[in-house]
Amino acid sequence: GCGTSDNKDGGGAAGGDQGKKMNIAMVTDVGGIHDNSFNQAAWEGLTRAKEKLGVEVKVQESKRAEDYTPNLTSFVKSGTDLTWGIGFLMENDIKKVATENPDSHIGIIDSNLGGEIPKNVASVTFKEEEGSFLMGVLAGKMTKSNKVGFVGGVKFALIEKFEYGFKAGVKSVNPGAEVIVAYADAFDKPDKGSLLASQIYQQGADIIFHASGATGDGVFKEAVERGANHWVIGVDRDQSNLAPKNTLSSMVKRVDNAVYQVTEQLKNGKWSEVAGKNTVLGLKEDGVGYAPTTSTNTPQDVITLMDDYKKKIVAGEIKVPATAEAFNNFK
Amino acid sequence: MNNSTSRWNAFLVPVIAVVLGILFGAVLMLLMGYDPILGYNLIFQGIFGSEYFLGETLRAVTPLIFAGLAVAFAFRTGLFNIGVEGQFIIGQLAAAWVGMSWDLPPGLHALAAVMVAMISSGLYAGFAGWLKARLGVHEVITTIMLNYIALFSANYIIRNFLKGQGERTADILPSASLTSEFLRTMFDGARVNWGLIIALILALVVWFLLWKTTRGYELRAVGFNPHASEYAGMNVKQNIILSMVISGMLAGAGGAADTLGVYGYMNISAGFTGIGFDGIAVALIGTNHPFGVILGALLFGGLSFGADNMQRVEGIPTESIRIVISMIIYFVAASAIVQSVLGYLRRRREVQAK
Amino acid sequence: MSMIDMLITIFSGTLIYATPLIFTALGGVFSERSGVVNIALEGLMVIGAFTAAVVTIWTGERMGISPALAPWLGVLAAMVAGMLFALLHAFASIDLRADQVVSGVALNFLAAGVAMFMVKKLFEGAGQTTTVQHAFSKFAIPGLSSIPLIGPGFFNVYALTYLAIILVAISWYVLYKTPFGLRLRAVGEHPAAADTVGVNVRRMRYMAVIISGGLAGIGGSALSIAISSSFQHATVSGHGFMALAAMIFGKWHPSGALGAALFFGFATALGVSGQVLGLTAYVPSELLNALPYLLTILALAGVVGRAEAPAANGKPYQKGSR
Amino acid sequence: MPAVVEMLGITKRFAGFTANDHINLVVEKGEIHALLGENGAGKSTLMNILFGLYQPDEGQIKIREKAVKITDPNMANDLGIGMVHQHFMLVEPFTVTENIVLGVEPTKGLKIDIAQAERKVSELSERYGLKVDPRARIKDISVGMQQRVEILKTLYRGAEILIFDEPTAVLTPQEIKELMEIMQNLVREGKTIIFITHKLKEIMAICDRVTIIRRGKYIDTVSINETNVDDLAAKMVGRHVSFTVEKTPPQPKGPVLEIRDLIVEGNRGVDALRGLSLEVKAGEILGVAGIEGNGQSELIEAITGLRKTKTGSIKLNGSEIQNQPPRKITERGVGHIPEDRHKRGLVLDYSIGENMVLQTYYKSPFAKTGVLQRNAIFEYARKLIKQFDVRTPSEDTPARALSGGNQQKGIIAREVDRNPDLLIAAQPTRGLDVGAIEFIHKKLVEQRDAGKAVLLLSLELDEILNVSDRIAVIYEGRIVGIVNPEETDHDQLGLMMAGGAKS
Ligand SMILES: Nc1ncnc2c1ncn2[C@@H]1O[C@H](COP(=O)(O)OP(=O)(O)OP(=O)(O)O)[C@@H](O)[C@H]1O
Ligand SMILES: Nc1ncnc2c1ncn2[C@@H]1O[C@H](COP(=O)(O)OP(=O)(O)OP(=O)(O)O)[C@@H](O)[C@H]1O
Ligand SMILES: [Mg+2]
Ligand SMILES: [Mg+2]
Repeated sequence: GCGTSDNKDGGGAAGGDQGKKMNIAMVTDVGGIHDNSFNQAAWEGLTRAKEKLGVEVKVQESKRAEDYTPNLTSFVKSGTDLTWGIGFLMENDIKKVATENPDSHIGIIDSNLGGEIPKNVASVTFKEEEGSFLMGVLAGKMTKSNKVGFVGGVKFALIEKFEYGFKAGVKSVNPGAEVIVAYADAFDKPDKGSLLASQIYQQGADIIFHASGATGDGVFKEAVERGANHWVIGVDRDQSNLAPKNTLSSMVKRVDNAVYQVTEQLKNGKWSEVAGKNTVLGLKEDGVGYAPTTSTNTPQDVITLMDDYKKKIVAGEIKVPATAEAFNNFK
Repeated sequence: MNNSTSRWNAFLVPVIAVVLGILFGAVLMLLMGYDPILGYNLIFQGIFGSEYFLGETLRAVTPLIFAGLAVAFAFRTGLFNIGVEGQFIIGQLAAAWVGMSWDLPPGLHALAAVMVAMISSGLYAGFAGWLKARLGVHEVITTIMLNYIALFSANYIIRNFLKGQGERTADILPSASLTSEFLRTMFDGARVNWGLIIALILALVVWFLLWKTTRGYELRAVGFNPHASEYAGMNVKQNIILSMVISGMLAGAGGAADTLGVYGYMNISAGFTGIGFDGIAVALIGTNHPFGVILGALLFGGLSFGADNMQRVEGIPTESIRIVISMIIYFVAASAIVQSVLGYLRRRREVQAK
Repeated sequence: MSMIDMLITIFSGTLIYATPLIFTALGGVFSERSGVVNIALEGLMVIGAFTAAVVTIWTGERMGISPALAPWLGVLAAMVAGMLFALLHAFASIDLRADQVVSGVALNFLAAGVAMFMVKKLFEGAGQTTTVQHAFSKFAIPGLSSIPLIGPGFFNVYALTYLAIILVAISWYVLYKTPFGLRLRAVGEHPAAADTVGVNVRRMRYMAVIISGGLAGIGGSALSIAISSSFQHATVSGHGFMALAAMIFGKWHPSGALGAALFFGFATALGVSGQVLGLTAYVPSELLNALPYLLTILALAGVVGRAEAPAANGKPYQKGSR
Repeated sequence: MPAVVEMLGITKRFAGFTANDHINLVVEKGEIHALLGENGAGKSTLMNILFGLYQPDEGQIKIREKAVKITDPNMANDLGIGMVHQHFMLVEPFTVTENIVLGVEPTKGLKIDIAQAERKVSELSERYGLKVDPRARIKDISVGMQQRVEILKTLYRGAEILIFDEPTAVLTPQEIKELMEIMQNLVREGKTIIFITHKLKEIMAICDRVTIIRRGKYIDTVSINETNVDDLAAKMVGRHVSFTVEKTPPQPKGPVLEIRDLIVEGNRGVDALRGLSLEVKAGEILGVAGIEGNGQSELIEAITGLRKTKTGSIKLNGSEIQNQPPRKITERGVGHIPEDRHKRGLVLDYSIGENMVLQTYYKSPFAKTGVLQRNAIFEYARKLIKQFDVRTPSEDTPARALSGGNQQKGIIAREVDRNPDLLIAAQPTRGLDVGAIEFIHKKLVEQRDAGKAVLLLSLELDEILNVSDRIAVIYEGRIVGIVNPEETDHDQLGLMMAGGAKS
């Protein structure tokens, strides 16, 4: 059951001539559709939806934060059946557009809208800290120098979830290990990423986990430069292709699944099950996890250990910290 | 008589450049395998297709007017302000701070926030002016550096002192808002706001200041010939600093309008918005004249915003419109030759008339 | 260990970070010494970075040319692409006597548009190239690199870093010792004087701008196939403007440009070490990240002082005009 | 004598304006041929055509009786034509040698063979008595030496026909004398010289023949033996010109400007004024004579507030003004005709009208509460333009588009009309034709007669002698003597200016 809001100001925006096909659209954040990260993953989810569910999909890249609202609004007003906003940066825009267009269906990734979710919005967030915890377990176990690194993009709360989850993982298996943390203050500076990685490795770290978008490309490059025994752990999607010989694992975040599943719910008339609330995807829901290529460079016993921890987390035996405060209380 | 001809030229040259740029863009779209008529039609629709689009176009144009004015003002006084980007950030920040933490009656609060933003950005840019006037440090370098410093410090300040829910400052109080119910309803909910009116007023102020006041006479004289200005008793250093201050104030007003008019808060930002750099383009399309800047911003903002519709509907990449815009600027530059030939003919005619 | 290791990484970080800036600032020196203001450095780097990545991928991965050769082909192509792109600037600035700032700004926009557009065309709509498999690796000069401290600090960097430093020396020689350089500088100081002694102002300026495009192109290639290994919209973001600043900071002189580029590199590396060493407990990381920009302003204010641009910089030359 | 240069029926138009209108110029081998005409008559244009910088629209050029088409300066060089331009064509940061070899650099491998070049420059310099230091930088040497570098440039290229476009306008009398000797040396060596100058005495002293043009048209070619200064002036301007400045005896009153023991630092960090004392009275013109670089510029800058003083006092109408901002000093009644009209005197991109209020734009009636009163400004400008005969299409024309003479008249109008108690005139007639000079001198005398103090600085001894009521000689930053123009002459002044004692 999709609301067919009338299309009076379509302004050329297509309404879909086949009438039956559902229109799904997404608005990227300023990272753009090919960010090698969650925007791209979301688009992959939509593409899958197109193939499997037979829906029409469209995308609009945002150049500036100010463009979120009009981009979302244009889709919403042109009768799109479900409009996705990708990234927490547009949480306020989503809230606003949703309230102003109560008949529309809107989805957002990475934000629960501060808990106040309008009836027509489905939000999805991830427990990045849980996935990152497993990376911490891996790193803590595998480090030979007892030093590992974390490179963050910008110090957003979202990125801190990665940092503290990771640190907690390290601490759990190797309390004596040191974690060197550095932020590039940018998601798009590979040169800075390589500089940071270079110094962290030089400090004696042998494994670096990054959560820094394209900045992380530089981390991979530096690891490749340094060759054997300099490891990287990727983020968001399986990044082992960037440095097949130096990648231990990647903390994958299944934005694609989230987008696909919510779209599927709508298609199957189960919108009400996701609307007006936040869906949190953690290890339990397979919303986060480690990449299948992990086994390439990571010994089986470490993977087994990670799986053990995963079970404990899923079972609620371990509560993974996502903030500095929680981490300080974490033993 | 010759003044009106030069005004006519100043108008004609960019118009020709725009036409050429758009033709160039059409050829480009053809080469890319898209229908240029459809493409431009979609852009047109994306601007004028509904009140909402039109309103949002104006919203997108607003910061470009501020940034363009800031750049143009500096250019007119012989300075190249690449630092509008950073000054804009400072303006956003100051406005957010005043907007969320002062307590004043509606209207007055907004005014205070805009003023504080202008003063902060003015001082920030004035620092570059001071370095130039006192120590001869090239303003191009300092303003580039100050952009980065503004970005990082704004993030720091928001994180540590102004943090609201999420990665941003707290909301400004409604009394500080520049949103306009009148404009909102007129444009079907678009976020066009009083900032646009402020921008237009400032364009008028800049024009008046530069060409109608003694201060403008000094500022331009110092830009053209500091030695003669010193001879004439003007305070060259003070004017250089003042020029940067005013340029920064214009940028700061833009930042304030953005915070108070569009969002009501300021985000922690992972990088530059590019407003400052777009402002350089806008100023140059507008031949550094305040009214030209308005037209330049309408063109630049309109094309960029309309281009989104092109991507939404037909998937035509928005880069093509960046290319069109760049070609327009290129033709503005190149058509200087037209201008100089026209100007020369005119001078000779005058000499003969004598 | 730390202190020494720190110095090593700071030194090599300095050199690496400076590499693209050195090339590009050097390009700026050529152009502006001839009297053509080059705000287009950013755009030229974009074109170079893009071309280098694409050509290296094509030759190395699709045509199977040796991985040792492919990146050099990328550099060569970046240089050529930069030269061709610079022609647009030369044409506008020299033949059309355009405002050189305007033309430069236009080309920056154009480069960004064209490069991203081409990436989408060539990589099935992707926003970045695929990872360049045969990107440059750091290169240790045998012998020299085993000198303690100095060795790993200075002699374990990219081949392009050495090339940059060699080019500084060559540029200095060309500009200050050869007839070509004398004429080029003359054209930038007093084109009418050069013209009256038979120096072809137009040709000199064209050559200078083209050289500048070539060097900035190489500078761009250093970003896309040495320091990182792909091209995307943010590969260059601002390095061209930093190079412009380095050129001015270096007083339009090759060795000055080198010094300024190294200074930026050093300050950046220093800020990074601050974080890595855990200084963030006392100093905000934002401050450490802003360090290079703060230090530059301090250096300019404190040490360097007034720099004179070439006298005819930015002024179009018209035969016989006064 | 065979003709080496024949320019026949040369016409050159600039976008509809005819700068040269069927001009003929025939120069014989071994002569010094003067080219005479008012400012803007078309002399430089004609010479630029001969040198290949411009192409004529009509007419024919023959060099050594062979018709040629000179398309660029290289070609002129090949034909043995060299030109010393009115505005020096020297690259300031370069050395003398670098300037001379530019374009024809001797090389050793890839490198410029600078040693060989320096040797050759020294040789040439000695042979023609030019006395230049091959290693000095242009920006560090005197104008006179710069000129000799220009001459060397042509000789280095083997020029046989030399064009000197107004070489003496910027030279000191001593330098002019040396230049004359050099020119005679050159002719003795078989060179031919075309010499442009506004100074008729120079023409009479050194030239063989003279061609006169007026407003782009050919007037006449005469032999020096058959003419005189008055005749030349009349031919050039088209009316009679008076050379003696008509003036009544001065009636000086109390001092307006009093300078005591002034010490001022120059640009190079050494003291340029070393205890200078000077007094200018109301109702007199005090001329300051001196060789360039003896502190004249610093003196003016110190008085007008453009330069800080170290010690000593400057009093205007009894109150001290040293180290005050220029605006204060201007407002207290100092007018200043600056020596470099492009650098200081005008904002070239402003209209001539706007330039007329460069110091007064903020005052009533030109401004009211900070707002410019355009009508008042332009009305005022129209008045001055008319009164001072500034030739400009309109008051709205950019100052840049005016000829040097008219720019200068504009400045004088502005400074005189402000009615200052002290008028400083620095090189007020440099580069101007006799008609314009006459006018300007008249204005200075009028000011004096109106009871103002006038301080005249000039490198032109004739000007100093003709216009001044008293002459102060400046040498190495001090006034070394005050003389009465009636009781002195060139030789005595020359001696004092060179540091010789007052006789
Ligand atoms: N490049 C040019 N473009 C347009 N007009 C020019 C140009 N050069 C000269 N003219 C015009 O030609 C006329 C002659 O100028 P020219 O420089 O030859 O005069 P001149 O006789 O050398 O004067 P002066 O004694 O002041 O040097 C001028 O009045 C000017 O209007
Ligand atoms: N940039 C310019 N634009 C327009 N006309 C010009 C320009 N420069 C010179 N002219 C014209 O050329 C003529 C001669 O100029 P020129 O500089 O030779 O004058 P001048 O009397 O010799 O002055 P100066 O004392 O500066 O040598 C002027 O009358 C002016 O009309
Ligand atoms: Mg002349
Ligand atoms: Mg002249």
